[in-house]
Amino acid sequence: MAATERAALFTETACDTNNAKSAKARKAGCPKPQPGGTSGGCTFDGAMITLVPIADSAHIVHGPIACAGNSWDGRGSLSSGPTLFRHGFTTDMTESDVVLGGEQRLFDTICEVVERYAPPAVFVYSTCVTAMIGDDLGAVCAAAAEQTGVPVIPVDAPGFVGNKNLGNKIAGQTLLDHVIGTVEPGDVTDLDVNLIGEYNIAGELWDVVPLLTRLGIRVRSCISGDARYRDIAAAHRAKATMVVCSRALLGLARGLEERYGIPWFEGSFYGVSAMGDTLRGFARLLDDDELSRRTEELIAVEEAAVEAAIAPYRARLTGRKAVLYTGGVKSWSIVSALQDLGIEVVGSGITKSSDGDIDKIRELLGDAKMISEGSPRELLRVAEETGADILVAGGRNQYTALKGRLPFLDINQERHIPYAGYTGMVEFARRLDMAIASPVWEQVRRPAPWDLVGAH
Amino acid sequence: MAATERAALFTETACDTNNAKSAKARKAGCPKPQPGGTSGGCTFDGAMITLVPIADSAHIVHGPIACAGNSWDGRGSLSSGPTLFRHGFTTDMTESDVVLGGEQRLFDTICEVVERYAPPAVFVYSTCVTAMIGDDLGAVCAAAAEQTGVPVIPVDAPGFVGNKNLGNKIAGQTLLDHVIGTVEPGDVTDLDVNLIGEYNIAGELWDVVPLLTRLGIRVRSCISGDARYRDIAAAHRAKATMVVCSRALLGLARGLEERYGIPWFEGSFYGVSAMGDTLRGFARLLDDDELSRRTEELIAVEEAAVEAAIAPYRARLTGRKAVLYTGGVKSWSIVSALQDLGIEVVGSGITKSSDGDIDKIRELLGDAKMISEGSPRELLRVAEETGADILVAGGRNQYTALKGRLPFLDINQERHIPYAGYTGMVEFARRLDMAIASPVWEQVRRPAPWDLVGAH
Amino acid sequence: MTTTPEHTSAVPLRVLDHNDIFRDEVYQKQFEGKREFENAAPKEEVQRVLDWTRGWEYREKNFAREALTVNPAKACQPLGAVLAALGFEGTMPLVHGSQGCVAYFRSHFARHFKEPVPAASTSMTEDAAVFGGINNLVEAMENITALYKPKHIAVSTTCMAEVIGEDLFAYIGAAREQEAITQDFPVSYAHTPSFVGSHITGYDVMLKGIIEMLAKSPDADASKVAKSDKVRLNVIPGFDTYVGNHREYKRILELMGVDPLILGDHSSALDSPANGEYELYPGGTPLKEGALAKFSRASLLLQESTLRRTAEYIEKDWKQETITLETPLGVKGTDAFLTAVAKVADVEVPAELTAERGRLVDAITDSHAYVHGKRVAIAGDPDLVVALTRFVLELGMIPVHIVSTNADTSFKARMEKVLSASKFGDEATVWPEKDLWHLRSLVFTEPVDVLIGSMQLKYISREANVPLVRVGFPIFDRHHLHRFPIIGYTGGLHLLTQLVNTILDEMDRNAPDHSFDAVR
Amino acid sequence: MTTTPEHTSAVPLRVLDHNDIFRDEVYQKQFEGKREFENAAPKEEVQRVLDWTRGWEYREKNFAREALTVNPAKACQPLGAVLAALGFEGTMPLVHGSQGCVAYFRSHFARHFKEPVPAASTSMTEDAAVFGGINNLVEAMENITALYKPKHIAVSTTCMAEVIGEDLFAYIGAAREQEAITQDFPVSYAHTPSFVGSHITGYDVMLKGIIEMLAKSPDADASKVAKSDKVRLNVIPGFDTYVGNHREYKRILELMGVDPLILGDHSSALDSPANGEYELYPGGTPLKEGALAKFSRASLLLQESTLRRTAEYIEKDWKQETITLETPLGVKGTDAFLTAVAKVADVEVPAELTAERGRLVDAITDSHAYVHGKRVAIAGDPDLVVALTRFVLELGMIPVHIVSTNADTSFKARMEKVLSASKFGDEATVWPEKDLWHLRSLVFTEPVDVLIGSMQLKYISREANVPLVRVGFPIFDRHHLHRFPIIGYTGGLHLLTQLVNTILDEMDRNAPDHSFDAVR
Repeated sequence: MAATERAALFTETACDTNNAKSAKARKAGCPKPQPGGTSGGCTFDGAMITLVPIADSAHIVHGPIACAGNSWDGRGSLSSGPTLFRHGFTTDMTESDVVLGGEQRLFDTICEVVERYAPPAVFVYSTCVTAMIGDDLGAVCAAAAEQTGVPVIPVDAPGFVGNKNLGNKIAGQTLLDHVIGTVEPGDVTDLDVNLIGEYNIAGELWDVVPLLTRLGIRVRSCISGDARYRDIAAAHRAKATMVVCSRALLGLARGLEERYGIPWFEGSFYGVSAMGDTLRGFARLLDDDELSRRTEELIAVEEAAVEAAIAPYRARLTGRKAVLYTGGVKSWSIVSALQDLGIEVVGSGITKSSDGDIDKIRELLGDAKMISEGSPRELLRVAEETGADILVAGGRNQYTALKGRLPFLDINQERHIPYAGYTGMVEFARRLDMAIASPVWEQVRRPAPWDLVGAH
Repeated sequence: MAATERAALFTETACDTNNAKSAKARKAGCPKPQPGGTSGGCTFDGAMITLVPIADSAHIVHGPIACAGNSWDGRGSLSSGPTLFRHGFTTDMTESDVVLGGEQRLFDTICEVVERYAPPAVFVYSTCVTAMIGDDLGAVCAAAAEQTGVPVIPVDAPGFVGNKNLGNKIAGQTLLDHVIGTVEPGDVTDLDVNLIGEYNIAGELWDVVPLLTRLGIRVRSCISGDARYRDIAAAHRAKATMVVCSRALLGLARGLEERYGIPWFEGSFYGVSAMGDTLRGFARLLDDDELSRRTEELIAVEEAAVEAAIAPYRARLTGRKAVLYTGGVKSWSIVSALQDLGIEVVGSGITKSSDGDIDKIRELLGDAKMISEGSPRELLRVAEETGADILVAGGRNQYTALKGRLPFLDINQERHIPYAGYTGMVEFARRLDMAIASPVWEQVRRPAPWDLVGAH
Repeated sequence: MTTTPEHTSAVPLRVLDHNDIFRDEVYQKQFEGKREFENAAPKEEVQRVLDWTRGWEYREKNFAREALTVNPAKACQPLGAVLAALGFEGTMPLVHGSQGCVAYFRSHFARHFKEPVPAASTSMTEDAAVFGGINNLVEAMENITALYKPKHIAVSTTCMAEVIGEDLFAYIGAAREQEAITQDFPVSYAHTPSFVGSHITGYDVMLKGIIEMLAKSPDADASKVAKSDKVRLNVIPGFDTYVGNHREYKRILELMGVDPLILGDHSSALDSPANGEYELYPGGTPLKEGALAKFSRASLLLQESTLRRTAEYIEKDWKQETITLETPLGVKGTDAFLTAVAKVADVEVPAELTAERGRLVDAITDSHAYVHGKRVAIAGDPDLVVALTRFVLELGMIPVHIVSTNADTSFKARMEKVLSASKFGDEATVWPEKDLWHLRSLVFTEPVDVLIGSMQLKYISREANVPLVRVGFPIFDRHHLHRFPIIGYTGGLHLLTQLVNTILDEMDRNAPDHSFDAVR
Repeated sequence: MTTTPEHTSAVPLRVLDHNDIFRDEVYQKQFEGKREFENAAPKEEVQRVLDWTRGWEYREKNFAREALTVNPAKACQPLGAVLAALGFEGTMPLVHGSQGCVAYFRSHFARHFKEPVPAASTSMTEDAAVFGGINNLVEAMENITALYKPKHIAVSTTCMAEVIGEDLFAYIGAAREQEAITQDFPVSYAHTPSFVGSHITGYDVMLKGIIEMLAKSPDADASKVAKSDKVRLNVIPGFDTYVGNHREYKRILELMGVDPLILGDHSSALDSPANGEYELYPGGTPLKEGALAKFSRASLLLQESTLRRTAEYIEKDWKQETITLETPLGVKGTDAFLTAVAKVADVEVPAELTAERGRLVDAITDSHAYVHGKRVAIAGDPDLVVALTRFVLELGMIPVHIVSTNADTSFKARMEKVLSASKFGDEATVWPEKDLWHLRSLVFTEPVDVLIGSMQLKYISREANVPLVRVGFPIFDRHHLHRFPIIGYTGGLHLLTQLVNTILDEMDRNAPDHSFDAVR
């Protein structure tokens, strides 16, 4: 992908981040990583996050040991079947490959992978080095596909071109250009839908699909939690698309609409009200009165059940204060879910949120509580100032929070607990309650007795 | 059991220990425990060892916590089925029971056990205290049997009356008086046999029974490895008895002969030649030409196989020196087995051996190598003087040997490895080789480098 | 290149346990045959009854037991007395009674510590039961001094000796008169009938017997106290089978600038180096130091239930300050211990210990998500159970069943205090004097996630498929656990590591493939 | 009395992992549906292929792989460089390259150590790739000094920076000129291209870079060496993720009367107390002391393969005696270490360490029957694998497969020496440069009883049903193992305990009821 093509990804008209920007800001694209920064993944990482959950496919990292050696099998995206995606395949380039070029090695690697594992498709990821030495990823993939008879998809998202977000976008574009539309399914129904930006972290997709199934809605493809290559290749035959993680993959939803006329909406699986809106969203786009009726019925039943289940937790959580700093998930829906539980959100990080998200958060919280710097220190400072009871954030902040003796709930990709759907909401409440109620905190907050003023 | 009855056990005419004694020595009975001694179990322990392997029965210790609390489930006697024998049942007498007498408590306990576990029989063991305070064990057991309809067998072997050996004898007499002959089996064959004094340590009975089965011999009862109450109760219908552990239970074999006309012989399952003799012993007593023919065939086949299997071990073991100190097993057969493997037995403890055993050992080793004191120190001294490569002894000496950095093989009841039969012989060779060959010894025998003379 | 080896090794050193051997078809057939031969009940019926024994109805019947004790988790007084004796220099424990008792004690300790254990019996027989065991005791002393050359003999009794009311004091005097031992040879004694109390009682009275004898010996002379600018404190761990604890007490006190005197230090006797010699009496509290213990500034007693008589004696007879604390497990327990030491010795807690505390707290926060809310059953000696309960409450675990066969009536109140201090203690039920067969019913009717206790719980662990974290005594079936401390911040880290990794092991074991994760 | 509780707790705090959740029928049905929908191959066919991948034929194909690497057990140079930097006081590791690399390093270390890890990136982008990253480096330094106030920045590079040949020396000069940092602000650097070597190479060159910079700093002045009657020795553990090891090296040397200077002491940075503050740079080798390292009597280097360049530098530039030893695991390894220390520092080994040695030897004899003859596969960094192999040989275990993805060609000869010294080494085959997918083939074709290696082996462990003893890096899925030492006699006891109890666990797990024993 040429730099100009990548730039086009940032003029994404459906992206409210961009729409909200001035013309100049829009031209500058997404924010560039700051030298001296200590966090944030790269474009390569973003592309991997989006595509690796296609569980039956082989994912080959073309580059030196670094990118694969550091990253294989560290993700919480679960598969209900194939495990091939958990293998760390790499060309493990050496110095001589760097000097002489790695195309032949890549070609051989793809052929070996196909021969050994017979995957339905192979995804090949470029890295900083192979991009810089000019390996022609597209050409090698085409030749390997020709040779093996298996689709080989080039993912041209080297780390240096930008941040994780850009990697998500490139991954979406790659699916649109190389995968979607290549398989014609024989079992199309009127209630087939796509989910975009749902990675099935901790298997939480499995708390949502049964609800859709009860409504008669079938998930044609999920991009890409618990995904299979052929499902995604048939995504163009779905009747509606829901965008779960808005910031990264709006372009993909728009592409599906433009190319195949599939309408889309943004939703969230987190929180009672968001979940209701999401189910109604499907009914609206699928435009089926009977479905709408069923949807309202389901929502009424589920909301009553969830209300009863979370009541005891709410009783204990009401009046607690939380600082929120989410990564890839919809922060506004988490804010709303926390408020549902009676928790006061005393601060929310926004550096990873889209402008649309930020607007919604502002509505819920007001300006003062938006934290524009996401460093661990800043979060701890806010928590201390506000007397927060808990930090709800991504795993990277976990040990900082713990060092600061602050109760912590992991809301990011490394957690093992599903929070989606109605059952997930109950689990969320239960986990919040557990985290806050742990005697560990009372314990660790207390200094050693001999450090107390006036001790002995 | 009155003291006079117990004394009678020591005038055992079939006991070669006694036969070899002078009249005066015979009158004195088995050796008394020495005050200040540091080893050796009591009569209670001996009775438990013999009877507890009756796996489907409940074994109740009538006494304070001591005897049961210290002893439940510490034995290596295995059951292929029921596990009731592994439960530690006790009346757990308190001070008031001691003062007021424990009969009622015992009666209640027996009834509770029967009600809860529905065993085919209950064995009740007296202890020092209940014997001293005069609880009438026999009367309580009779009343409880009456009440419950289940046989309740009093085992009157309090610890203070003597050593472990006496406990074995009392147990044998108890079976003869209360159990054997109380069940008439419907499936008697001409080749039914009893094994006496085989406790199925580490399951080694299971290496022997298949050999007998191949000859058509059926083990009617094993006293009492992997035993069932009803099998033992029907032991009087066997056609021959083999005494495995001679010292303790000869009286039982003699009793079976006297009361039911069952001929008996002494044998051992340890070592190639002893095993052949044992199989021939059955054939001889069962007096069946066809069986004799089959026996010789089997021995020829097995000996050839075992010879081939142990040859490589013998090559490595030849010339090694061992000190032997066995507990309940036939020491002469172990001596012979060690010699079979090319190992020189440079010393053998004899304090636990019967006179007959000692004679056989003398034949094999000569007088000089008999160690008449069995203390750990003495064994280590002999081992050091003779430059022994290994100590083959019971588990109690294990940590002494290890402390002295001497390779050690456990030959006693706590081991987990079966050594009986032909396969056991191969295992014995393998284990000896392993124990001697462990690099641990070379390692631990070497002092710290800085303790070497002239180090740095 | 081929990677297929051309020949296999000629050395068939593969270890085959009988675990594997018995899986062979031939054995399987035998077992089946045996079942038929025994005319056993149909498997379905066996299963039905088994299931019934796991239910509430059976639980009620089980708890209605009055006369019968099944699988008691306690041993007898003289066993404890032997452990107390092993904590002193050159001491031979001598148990007055029939010889079998000592054989049990020695094998119990040998199996737990994997060490040879010296202990002798007076080998009382039937005659002695009738006429008294004075001759046995005298003869035993003579033989022991001749053969084993101890510096001190510690005599305890068995139930047998107690039933006939043996007078140890008089007998020991007789032994001196009959020159079985010299007039000044140190002998201490304790009456330890096993129909009263349990091994912890025996530990207590024997320890008291020993320090009382030492305190009355000629060495107990204030002028013999070495000059030092350090405060000396007595540390009395009690019936504590963790030799690592003894070393950790010493390390902690030395770090604090205190001179620790452990009374009953069996850490060398029961964890001696393999140096090619079999020493009968390695280490132990030196007798001369023990004699000076009454001149220490105070005594720290770390097992309240166990050490009652010892505490009372020190307080009344020595007029010494006694500080009885919960065994210092976990953060709070160790905090209290250090605070007490700092106060009584008038010293500061050094930065190194504060850092260790911080590291334990840090480790707890790292693991808390996995231990938090896990339901646990705890069984063992009362003092250990109290301290463990405090520790698991500190972690946010939920103690559900607490069983202590040898706890007395005061135990419930003590546990109540611990449990009511945490809302995680709400669910706990406390069962003094109950046995492991009661515990089985409790675990089956009200399931837990983890068992904590001795090796004796392994059968429940297996049957109920609940992992067991082995803590306490006896542990015959795992190695070296007793060599590490469980007290202090370091010990807390050991316990926490055992706990959390057992839970993580179990989580992995039960995980379906799709959630068998690399990150926990 | 009824023991049935009258009400159950109102607090539903029961922890349900998704392990359990997904066992529900509803999910089971979904999974089945999904399979059908995907038109997956029949289960029998899947099983057939799976079985085939476990056989010799597939093994041959697997080892014939040339281009493809599967599941490599190594990370890249800058990851090692970051660890080296974390071993020094107030040091911010700065990685020159695209920002993603640092994110990986931080999460790797955070998951292993359960600690926050400071590390910054120069965040090179596409422009930098074309025009050079000088501005990124200068800007990064400016931002870091402003925001994170380090005392020292340690710069390493990624492949990206190396491909375009970035000149760190010149860039750092530019940063000074442009006043991003002051003229005398300490900056060290190392070129660490990830297409050469692995994380251990990166550790080596970064460590060399740091000590070289310090040795040339104004603090490197012989007159600043504190007077002491103790000999100072440098201890260089290398890429050693056991923070317990660092403390144990210190403890051992101090016991020997030596003054240890650990170069690269990350034991505080990666195991800091939870004290309510988030400190960016806890502990580490003090920069001033590091500057004096060249005046120590000698340097002990404890990872031969890892520390080649550092050793060469110290020898040539400092003209200091360097003593390169195997990592001191087990009895012999520790013997050699203590002997070397005693010799070079002219001190005696104290009785306390001799006693520890004896206790480890004793523990080994206690456990030997269970570990002896067990077949083992070992994987990890070359130095660790060599030391572990020596240790298991010492126990009488049989190493069968030895895999080290990041070993170089000298590894085979080194292993050969270790293996040929014991007849238990006969069966071992040594596989430098092979990955964990090769190891899978080895384990399935030639089975073993135990795996020893990092968490990354857990998939093989599960698939082949062979227990894994976790040693090395990374270990994300068990807690606190890195907090205890594995070196020295104490570390040997820890390793032995892990090994033997894993084997005993497995034995119990596989035991049929009749041989599920209480005594092992």
